[in-house]
Amino acid sequence: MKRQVPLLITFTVGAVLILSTFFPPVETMGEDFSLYFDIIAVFAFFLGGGNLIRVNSDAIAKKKKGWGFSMVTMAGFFIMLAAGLLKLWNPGGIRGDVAGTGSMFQLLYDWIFNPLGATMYALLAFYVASASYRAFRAKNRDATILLVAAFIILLGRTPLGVYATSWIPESFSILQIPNLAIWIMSSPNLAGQRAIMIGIALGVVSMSLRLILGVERTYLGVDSE
Amino acid sequence: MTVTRKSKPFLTPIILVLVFLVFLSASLFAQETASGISVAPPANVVASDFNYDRGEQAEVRWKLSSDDNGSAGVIGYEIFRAGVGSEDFVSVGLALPGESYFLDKDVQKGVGYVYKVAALYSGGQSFSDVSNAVIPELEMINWNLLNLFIIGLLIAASVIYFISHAKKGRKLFIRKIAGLEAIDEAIGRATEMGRPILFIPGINDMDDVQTIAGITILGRVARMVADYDIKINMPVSRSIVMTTARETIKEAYAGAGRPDAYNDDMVRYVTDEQFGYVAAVDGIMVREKPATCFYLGAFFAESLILAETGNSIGAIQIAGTAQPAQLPFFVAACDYTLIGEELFAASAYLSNEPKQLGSLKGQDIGKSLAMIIIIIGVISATISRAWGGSFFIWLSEFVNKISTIQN
Amino acid sequence: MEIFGTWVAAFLTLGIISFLYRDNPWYKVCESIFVGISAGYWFVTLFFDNILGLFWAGITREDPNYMLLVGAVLGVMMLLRLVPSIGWISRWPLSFVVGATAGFYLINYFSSNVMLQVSSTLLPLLSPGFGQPLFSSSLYDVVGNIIVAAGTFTGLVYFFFSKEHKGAFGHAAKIGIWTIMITFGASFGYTVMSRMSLLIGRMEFIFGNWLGMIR
Amino acid sequence: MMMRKDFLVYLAVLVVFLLLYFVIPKPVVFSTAVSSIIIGLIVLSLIFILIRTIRGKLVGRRTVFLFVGIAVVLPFFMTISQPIVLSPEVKLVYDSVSELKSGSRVLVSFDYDPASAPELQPMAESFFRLCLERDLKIIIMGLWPQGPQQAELALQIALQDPDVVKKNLQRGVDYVNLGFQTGNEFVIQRMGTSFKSMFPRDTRGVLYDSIPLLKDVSNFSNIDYSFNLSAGYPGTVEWVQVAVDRYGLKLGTGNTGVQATGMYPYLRAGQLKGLLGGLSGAAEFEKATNKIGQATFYMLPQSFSHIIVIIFIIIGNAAYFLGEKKKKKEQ
Repeated sequence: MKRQVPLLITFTVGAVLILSTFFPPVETMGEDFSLYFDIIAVFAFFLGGGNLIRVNSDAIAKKKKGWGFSMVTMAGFFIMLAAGLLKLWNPGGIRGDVAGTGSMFQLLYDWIFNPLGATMYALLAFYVASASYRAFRAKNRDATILLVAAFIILLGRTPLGVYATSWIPESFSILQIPNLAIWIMSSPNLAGQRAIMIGIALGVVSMSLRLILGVERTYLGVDSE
Repeated sequence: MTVTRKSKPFLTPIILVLVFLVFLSASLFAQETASGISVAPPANVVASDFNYDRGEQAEVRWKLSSDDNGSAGVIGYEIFRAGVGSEDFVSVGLALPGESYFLDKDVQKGVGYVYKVAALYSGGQSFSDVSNAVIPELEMINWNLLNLFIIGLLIAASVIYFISHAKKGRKLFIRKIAGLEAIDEAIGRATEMGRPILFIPGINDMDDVQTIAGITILGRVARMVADYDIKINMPVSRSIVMTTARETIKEAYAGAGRPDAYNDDMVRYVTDEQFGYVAAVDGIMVREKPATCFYLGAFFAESLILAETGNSIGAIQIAGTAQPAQLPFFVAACDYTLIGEELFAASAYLSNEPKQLGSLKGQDIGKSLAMIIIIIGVISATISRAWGGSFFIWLSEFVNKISTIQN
Repeated sequence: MEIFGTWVAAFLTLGIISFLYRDNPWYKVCESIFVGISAGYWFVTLFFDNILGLFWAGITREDPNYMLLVGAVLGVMMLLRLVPSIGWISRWPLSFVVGATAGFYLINYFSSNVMLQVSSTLLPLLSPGFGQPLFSSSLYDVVGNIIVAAGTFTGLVYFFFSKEHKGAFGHAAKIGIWTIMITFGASFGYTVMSRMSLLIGRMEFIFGNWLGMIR
Repeated sequence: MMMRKDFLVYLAVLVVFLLLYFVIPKPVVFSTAVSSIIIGLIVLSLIFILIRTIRGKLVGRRTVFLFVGIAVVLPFFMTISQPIVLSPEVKLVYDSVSELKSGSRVLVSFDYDPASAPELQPMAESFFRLCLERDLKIIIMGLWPQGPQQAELALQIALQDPDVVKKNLQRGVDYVNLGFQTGNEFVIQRMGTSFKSMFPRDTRGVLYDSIPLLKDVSNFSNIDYSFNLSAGYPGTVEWVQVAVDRYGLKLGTGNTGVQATGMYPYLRAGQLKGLLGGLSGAAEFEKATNKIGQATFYMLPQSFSHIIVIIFIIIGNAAYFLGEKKKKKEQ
């Protein structure tokens, strides 16, 4: 019972979705299933949110290392919920638009959520530089090709590249860095992208079949029944 | 069956006048010569049901008006529709000069329609006679996708064949995948150093096949972790991934005969927000200093933040994703990287079960099919372009037809 | 009021950047705030978009879509995981999700990634497109087409599982991995630039909006 | 005790930023002389690092971070200009828009969040400015929750442009924002048959049918050109797979740098009518619409940070090769 039914569900749902693309009357079934998923995801959030609260309140109760920071997380979580669900400090009141101008929810978004997200994203500028410094060593032929291609594209996409090779005569204009960069992007890069995309699609096909046929079932955790 | 009227009767005359005015104003700028003289109407208008849809589309074709010769005689075509037997024609769309096809998308199934096309010129419209009646029907099977169905069937059949074929115990040769061979070494290192393993299943939810691939690999990794009694730490950014991962790890510990060693806190929900999750994982990495980091699933911009921080604490890093844009970062910053397809092959590769390995062989069939089509297609296209030869032209058209999807 | 907001944002921005030097209390505070606020934000957004906007609106509009109840039932089953005795029921919605994902991805990935990419690789090597006369294409196009066709072909060879990379097959695979390495190098080089602009945006916030030092 | 050391560092940082905030004269502008001195100093210190690396003393990751910070911040205050070359894929977007006759409808989809704004916001602003100048009708929607908010910001800036202000365009007649809709690529699929089913109201709550601009707009076939600003999933790939492949929509796109590389296959296969890639794509587009904006201002710090990355790659390779030679000498 615990094992057969889930595998049966996966099989029927998967097979129905695959076949539905070939029969217009049920063509849009894939769309409806994605709506069901969105609803399941919201219900599941209670498990996630519940775990976040339990882990942090546990840390506070047992005064584990860094329990002060758990208090900060809990405070942030509940303030945001209050500002969003109960629309506290929201000029429109309970009827108002949740992210209406001037609402606490919008303020928290603009002053805290947005700058933190943008700054974490901006850390990538530092990490890209340190990764280039450390990893781009011409230690073998593959790494050298990767380094040379990155070098040309890096130069080609900035005015820097224009300076460096503007002296090359018009007849060999392909050798000018910007044109070379464009050629690399549209030929070898295109070929590599295609090979990877075709590979991925075939990997997805084989994985999906393994899942639907129940050959791969570790996600259900049913190894030993 | 009465013809269903559009719910907004007063709107249609306004649209008609407005469209007419727009054309009138546009045509004022046409050369002086064409003003006032009417043009020949389009001929033999044919309406037909759009094949293989839910009956909500109808096609209209017509022969171009003889004055449509690019010298600003005809400035476009307007398509009108009316219910069968009624004279109340409504404008449903416009077509550019030179076009002789129009797809009417908001028709109702089972309702009869007739069409009429007007060639528009600066002086006005010259109407064609009314087309045949058409009743858009729902077709059960979309035959346009026949080639997709056959090729898909072929590959699925090859995967299934090799899965069942493998059951008979034939040894299948599968090439070594560096990233997967390194898993034992990576976990061994964690045992020596007595430090935890960090497993990141990507930031997408269970509705992404890359996350499912990550979870299936987790099943194998967790089994080894249970055997060697190392601590596994798995912060996740999605609730369903949390419950699935707990289920998988609990089973791995049960399978290793140590059900009591498992506890739910190994898998912890952090936040759904991409960069909030990355900030928390960076904190965990720097504070708990895991010996080995696994990044297996769907990753986006945050891939390099994780990989560089993991590198700064000296951990062995094994990454795998099917996001082409993120692969270069993992290749640059991690010790081993599973490139696209290798992520999906990982669970089969690690299981070493014949039927799982069989599916990899099926994938190779798909690749060889793609390679054969590319060879035939390219050669036949080159020859047919270079020296003609009806066979090659037919061949290159055929290969092109079977590999493109007409929708 | 706006000034206060800018100071808060500046405090958090510098706190995150301090992580580059080393992990410190300032970063830990920013991290905890971010985790708490973002978890709350996503639950509120999911609640208004999916429960009210999608589920409730779908049920209570004129021709209600009762199939949405299937989603709600599966959602509740997922929650039953909290009840140890019938916790196993949560496997049903999970297998529904996995089955739906597998079924949907299989066809979509196959038709878009395989069929389309293969069909656009079928280029004639000596002239750019169908119908153009022979040798009307420049060297640029001819070489480009040859590289695209050969690169895609050898790339696929590299990904082959069931054949050792030896002999002619090995050479083809070697060319394949070279093409893939050029692809990775190209997108890495292309991306370095875009990452820098993110930092430029943040630094403009600190030195421009906050400190007002930029003209 | 560790806490006191942290405390002192934080105090110092606070003092520095209070000084910058209250004391020093603003705005800070370095004359060309001062700028070249600073550049000279940076180059000198980099050469010094190269020499130390050759002698075998490797530089840590924090030095790289420091130089990246300097390379991004100092150019804000410098006075130097630089040439920008227009690439074909950027020109294709500009040409596609300029070919449209006035009154044609342009669908602009916002699939990114504030984190990718530095690259995509300048594109949105200059694209809106170009469309409004050419009297095109703009329909905005987004597949990311924060997308339509980013659209409003860009719209306000484009509307204040002198050439656009005098047309006093109104919401609902010349432009409309239909807001966000959840469902990723299925939203595009539904839009293929009917926009209204996915966007019953615009962001101001006005019903779809009572928006004059959308009177005869039911689906993609009534859209003359579409521009998609995308930073990931859902984004351009889904728009190409559904809107272009299935409904034949004419689509141009603005992508973040990392996404742009994956779009070349679609550009080559003719599915995309133009592509703006990363910040330099935005700067090139600003040059095409000859309106210098944010992207061009960013290009100087960008070039500096590029040079720093290139130099550190060279230094890194120098360290590797010399390490290799030393090993060979010892064997």
